[in-house]
Amino acid sequence: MSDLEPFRAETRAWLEANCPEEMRQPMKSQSEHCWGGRKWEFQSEAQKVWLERMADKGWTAPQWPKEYGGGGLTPEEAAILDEEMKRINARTPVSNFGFWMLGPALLKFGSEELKRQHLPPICRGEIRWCQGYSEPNAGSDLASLQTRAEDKGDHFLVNGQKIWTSYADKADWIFCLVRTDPNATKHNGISFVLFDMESEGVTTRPIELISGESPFCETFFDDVKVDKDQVVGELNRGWDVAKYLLTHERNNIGGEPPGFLKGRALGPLAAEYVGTENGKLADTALRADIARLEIDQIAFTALVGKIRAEAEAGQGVGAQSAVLKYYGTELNKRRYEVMMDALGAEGLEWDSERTMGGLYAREWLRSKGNSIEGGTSEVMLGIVSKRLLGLPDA
Amino acid sequence: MSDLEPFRAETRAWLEANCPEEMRQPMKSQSEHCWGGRKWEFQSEAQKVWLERMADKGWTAPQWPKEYGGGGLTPEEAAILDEEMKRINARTPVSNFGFWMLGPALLKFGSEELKRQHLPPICRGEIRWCQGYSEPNAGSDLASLQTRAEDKGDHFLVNGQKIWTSYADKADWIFCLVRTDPNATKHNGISFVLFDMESEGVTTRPIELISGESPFCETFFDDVKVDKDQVVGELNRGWDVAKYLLTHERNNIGGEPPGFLKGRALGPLAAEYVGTENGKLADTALRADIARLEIDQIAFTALVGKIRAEAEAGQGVGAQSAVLKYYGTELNKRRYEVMMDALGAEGLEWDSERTMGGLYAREWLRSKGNSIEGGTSEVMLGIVSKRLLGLPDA
Amino acid sequence: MKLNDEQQMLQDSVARLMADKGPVSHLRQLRDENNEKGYDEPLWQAMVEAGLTGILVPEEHGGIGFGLVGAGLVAREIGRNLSVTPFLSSAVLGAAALSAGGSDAQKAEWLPAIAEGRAITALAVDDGAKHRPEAIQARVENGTLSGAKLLVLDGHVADLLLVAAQGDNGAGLYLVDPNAGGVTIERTRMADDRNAARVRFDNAPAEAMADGAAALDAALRAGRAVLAAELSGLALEVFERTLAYLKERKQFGRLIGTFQALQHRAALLSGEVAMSEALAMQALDACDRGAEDADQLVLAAKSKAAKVALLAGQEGVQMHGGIGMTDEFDIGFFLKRARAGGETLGDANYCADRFAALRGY
Amino acid sequence: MKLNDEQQMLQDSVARLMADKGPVSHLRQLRDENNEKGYDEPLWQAMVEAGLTGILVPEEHGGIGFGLVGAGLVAREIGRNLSVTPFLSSAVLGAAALSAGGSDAQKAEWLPAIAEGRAITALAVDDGAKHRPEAIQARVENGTLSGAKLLVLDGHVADLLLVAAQGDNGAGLYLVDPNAGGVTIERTRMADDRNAARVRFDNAPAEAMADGAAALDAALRAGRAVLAAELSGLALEVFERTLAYLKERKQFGRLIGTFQALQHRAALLSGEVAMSEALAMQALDACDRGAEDADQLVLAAKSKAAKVALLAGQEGVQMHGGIGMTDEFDIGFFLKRARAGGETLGDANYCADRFAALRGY
Repeated sequence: MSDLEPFRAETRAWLEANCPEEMRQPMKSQSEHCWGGRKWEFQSEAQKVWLERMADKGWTAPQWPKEYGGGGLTPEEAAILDEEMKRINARTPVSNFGFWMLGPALLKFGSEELKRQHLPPICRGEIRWCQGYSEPNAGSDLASLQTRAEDKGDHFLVNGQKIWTSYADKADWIFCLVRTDPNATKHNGISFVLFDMESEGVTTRPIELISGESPFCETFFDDVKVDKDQVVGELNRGWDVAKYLLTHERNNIGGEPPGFLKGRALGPLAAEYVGTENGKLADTALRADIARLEIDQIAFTALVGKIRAEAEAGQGVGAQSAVLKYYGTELNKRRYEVMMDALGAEGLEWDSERTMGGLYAREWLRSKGNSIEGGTSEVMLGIVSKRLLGLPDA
Repeated sequence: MSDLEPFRAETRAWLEANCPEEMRQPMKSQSEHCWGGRKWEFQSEAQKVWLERMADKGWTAPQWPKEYGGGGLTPEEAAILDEEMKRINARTPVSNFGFWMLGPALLKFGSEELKRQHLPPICRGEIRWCQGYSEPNAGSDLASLQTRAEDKGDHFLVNGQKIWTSYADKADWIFCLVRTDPNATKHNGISFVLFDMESEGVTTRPIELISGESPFCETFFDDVKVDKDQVVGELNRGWDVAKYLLTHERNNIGGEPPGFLKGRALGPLAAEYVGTENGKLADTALRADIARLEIDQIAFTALVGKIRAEAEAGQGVGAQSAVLKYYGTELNKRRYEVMMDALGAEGLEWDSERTMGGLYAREWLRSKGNSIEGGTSEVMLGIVSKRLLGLPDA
Repeated sequence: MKLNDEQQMLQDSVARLMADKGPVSHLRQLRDENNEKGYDEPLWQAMVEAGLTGILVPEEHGGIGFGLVGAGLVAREIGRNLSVTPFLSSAVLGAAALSAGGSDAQKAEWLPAIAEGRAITALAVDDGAKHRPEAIQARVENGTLSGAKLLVLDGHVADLLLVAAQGDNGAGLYLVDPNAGGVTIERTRMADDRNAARVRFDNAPAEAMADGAAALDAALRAGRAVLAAELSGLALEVFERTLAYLKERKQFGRLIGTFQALQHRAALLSGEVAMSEALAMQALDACDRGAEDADQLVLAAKSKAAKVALLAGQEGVQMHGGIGMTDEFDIGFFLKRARAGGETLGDANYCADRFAALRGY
Repeated sequence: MKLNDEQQMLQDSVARLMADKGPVSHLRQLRDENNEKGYDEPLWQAMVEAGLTGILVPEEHGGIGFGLVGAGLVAREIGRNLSVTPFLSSAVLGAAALSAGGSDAQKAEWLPAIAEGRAITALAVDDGAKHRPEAIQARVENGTLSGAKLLVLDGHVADLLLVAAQGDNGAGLYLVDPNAGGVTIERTRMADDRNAARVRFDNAPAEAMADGAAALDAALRAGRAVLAAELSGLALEVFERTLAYLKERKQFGRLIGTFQALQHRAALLSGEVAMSEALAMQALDACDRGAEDADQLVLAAKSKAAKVALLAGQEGVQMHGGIGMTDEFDIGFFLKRARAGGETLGDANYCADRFAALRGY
């Protein structure tokens, strides 16, 4: 490891010199996150400068190859960069579905042309991506999707409707599952295509959630023209790409959730509201609930660590990602329930200043979606029982 | 109600005069229960006298018709008898599967001859019955039973094996499900037959449970001759009788379980072992568990009361019995788990005198069977979802 | 227990009334228009006309004296429809408090006004975010009250505040005119879109009750028992809507209600809902009968109902999937109300804690 | 964490050893013959030969100093096979206590004897039915110990008792010769058919340790961490046996493992088992590394493992149905051991309570 010390020293020095003071302050809320994209309006000069400097280093996507705008770092180097950023509380300069999802898919399945076209703008925060997967009648049963792309010789004509498209109204491009062969069996005949959200025939409508936010949209495609070279992977083999990304997405779950509870211990929080007796929370049932929850969280974190270590050792994550997705989201829901128990009436205020605009209740409600989006808990348990445990179909 | 007061007064006076003092003491353990039957050895003269006197009144089966040896009481009168017996802690004079199961089946499905033959000896505690339902490959899926009764003209010849036959080694007669038409579909072709356990070809082998007791047997039938007039209900329609009895059996679950925990509050018990702080159990998690359990028990008792009240009002219990069976047994298991948490190491001693021969651990282990016998919890949930909620089959 | 004919008739008529005049869509509308009063006035008028505001008020004071079982039956339908009225605040908490602890003059002044819908009362108990009536902070000295209260339901539309405060003889309720000097009312919109307020008292004039402690006890007992019924009704409604969805939504080429894992969870939920309902009715009945174990039963019922309503809301959202997460769909309103109603007058943990204390452990 | 090559080799060899020489059938046989010693002597000899008795003993005292991760790997296989030996009592509790708090002379006398299998030690901590080491009742005065202990594992076969008692400087461990005057040992057969004893001390001669408090702490930490690994192994074994049964048992004309409700429960159980295992290993590793949060991790691991092992036992019996209730079948042994092991050195609640205390709430 000691041969990485020069890298650490350089990185530390560079960050010290280049990360603006404002970008070292913890975010007050998620609204301070930099998403990037054509429509992005920087919230401060510091946010803009920070993005530019990091993009120049390729460190907005540290492990992507340099030729596509990434940093070309090894996993060990990337871990050091991460540690050094955390050391000074440096914010993530930019992040969106281009980094989390499309990038990994392109790197694995994309043609050289597609990589060169799409990866550098992602790295520079110039293009913001959204994901077009679910449809009103294809939720858990994603493979039954009906949005179709007709081959019109020099282009596809896309018609259909997507739902749960995250920030479709704010994104520039979409990666989208479409049916290119209506006669093939369900999982075949699907392709993974890319197109500009400003294309003619694309409309979006935000969906208001029970938390009051609208991070998702319904998205309608009416005779949208899509270039035929914008297919990732093979034509009609888009399901492979989708599955890879779903696993990838689930694997990313399991860290700490963002939001109010990030890094916050429930015990002291509860003590403020329910008081203590002899140093123990006065609400004995709440005390038991918090202790059991925290123990489960620590156990989950241990499992995440183990699975990741095995994955790095080349055993891969695979269906284990379903275990992580299931427990990560269920634990997060439990955390918010316990938080609400602790906060009492104050947790229920919806728009008061003292609750930061009803932050507690809104995050509690938002957490309910965790076990639905990205594959429901029920689907995860199905994957575990079939693929990990080998239980037979009926 | 006031016209029942004379009955109450008479009953009270009769019990006062006739119930021996020894039969008014709470049983120290279940082993003091009087099962009756040919092989029964009375544990005391009082036990014998009490049975005879009650049988003479017909009060061993208070609501059965007088002509079959019962008391001919109305439900209201039977309730009064029950109350008056409880008032002086009078023990049940005799009880076995003849009362709980066969009697109700005969009264509903049996011919006049069968009723006259079998009910009076049950009432007098002369014949003890056991139940032949489950088989090694027909547990939850009871209707797939394979024990067959071949029609040999003047008699049936029964061959096969039963399992979980309660006290088959101690019983005199068995009511038994056998396949009389091997060509019929699964639920048809089953008959409900009665025969003497001393018939040639019947052997029994007690099964030792994890609790160390052996209340159940494996029972083998090797060319057992059974009279053709010993079929309850129609030939090949035994499934109707079995279903009726299963519902009846489940409906009887839901009261307090017998054994150590009967009538014992967990809070004070736990306080002895885990101590208190400021009047609260020192183990805060255990305190929360007990409170939540007791609340669930009270809620369950309320539901039992409601369902029974509706049943008496003629709405019937039906599939509701599955709800009662499920929650009654699951709650009982939880009670024993919490009890074990409270008792600590002492609860785990297996044969010491101070633990009454490992009573705690043995009852805890025995309780695990509650959610298996008489229809598993999984089968109960299936009945609820299909028959009460109307959820469709796959 | 089983409903008698009179109670059954009440339940049927209230069920029709709430479904007709107080459906969930009214709650949504009140929210969307940010309605100033924050409750469903036409429904409230209809309830006044039906005599429901006098359900706990003795006949001599112009009520129908139907008892807590009656109030619980009304609350059950409120729970099913998420109807928004000051029923709990005024007809339950106000009537129970005044009946139990008011002087003859106070009863004569306020009970008929409550029964006839001329007055709305609001109960102010909680000094902090958690319900802790054993440790009331607000104080009355020389006839004036000082302190701060929150979760004062319908506080901003009330004609009379019933405020829990420490006085010379311990804690009890006091009557405070919301328009008097020293009273500052801040409406707080809650997650369940119900009326609540934070109220400050700075030497506000406060009128003692004949027995303020009894009034507080009676209000808490009645309120918790009635909330248990409301939450049970809510849980039943969520369950039934979810069950219907299981029979209608298809995925993987089949109705999702054919999936056994969901079937078993639905069966479990149905049992929990049935137990919550049965216990709530038993607790209400025990109060009406003055049974010895009424307090234990009420605490158990409120604790159980809070848990079950929340579970129903959680399962309701999860089984509806994405659509359940949208504001456009009603299920979220039930989840929000489950939590808010569960918190009101003591959450599941609080009630279980008090229950344990009553049972001596 | 991930095992290194040396640890992986250890795990593989111990797995073979236990499966060969310490299977569940041995436990059954010991029970049925009411074996006087109550442990599997041939297995114990094999473990001595393999050096496993010295796994925590430093090399200078004749051990292999493999650390707690190593001990946990052994315990994991003990859990999978329900192997019956004094490994926990002697090789873990005894070695940890003496290493941490023994004087040079005590170490020189006992550690080689433990490593070479010449001596078995037993730890006597609990004065009452629940583990409460913060409130030790037994006392040492003028070099003699008085008090009563229970759940003294392997107490009736021990060559040395390590007894927790209050002395001049608070609570700590003392060495007591089981054959000395004033010591009365009553073997108590436990539900899991393991050796345990009740031991009375009436002015029994007791030898102080160099640091008895450190010895007690070290023994409890090591014991809990190793028990967490044993219980995790037990849970894994029950789960795997149950999973196999789901793939083999037919009812209603199909494998019961095709029923989705059971599939989901199996999936949940597999996750719980995996978490329990991962946490146990992390806790053991934290102890070996002397990590700051080692105590928290150990308490969490023991609490979690106790819960998961019990859950696995419960689900194991339930999913096996009637056969699972029979003594003839092995699954019940696992359920019994899950509870007994869960209780030993602090049950799930106790460990969660201490965990909460360490985290300040």
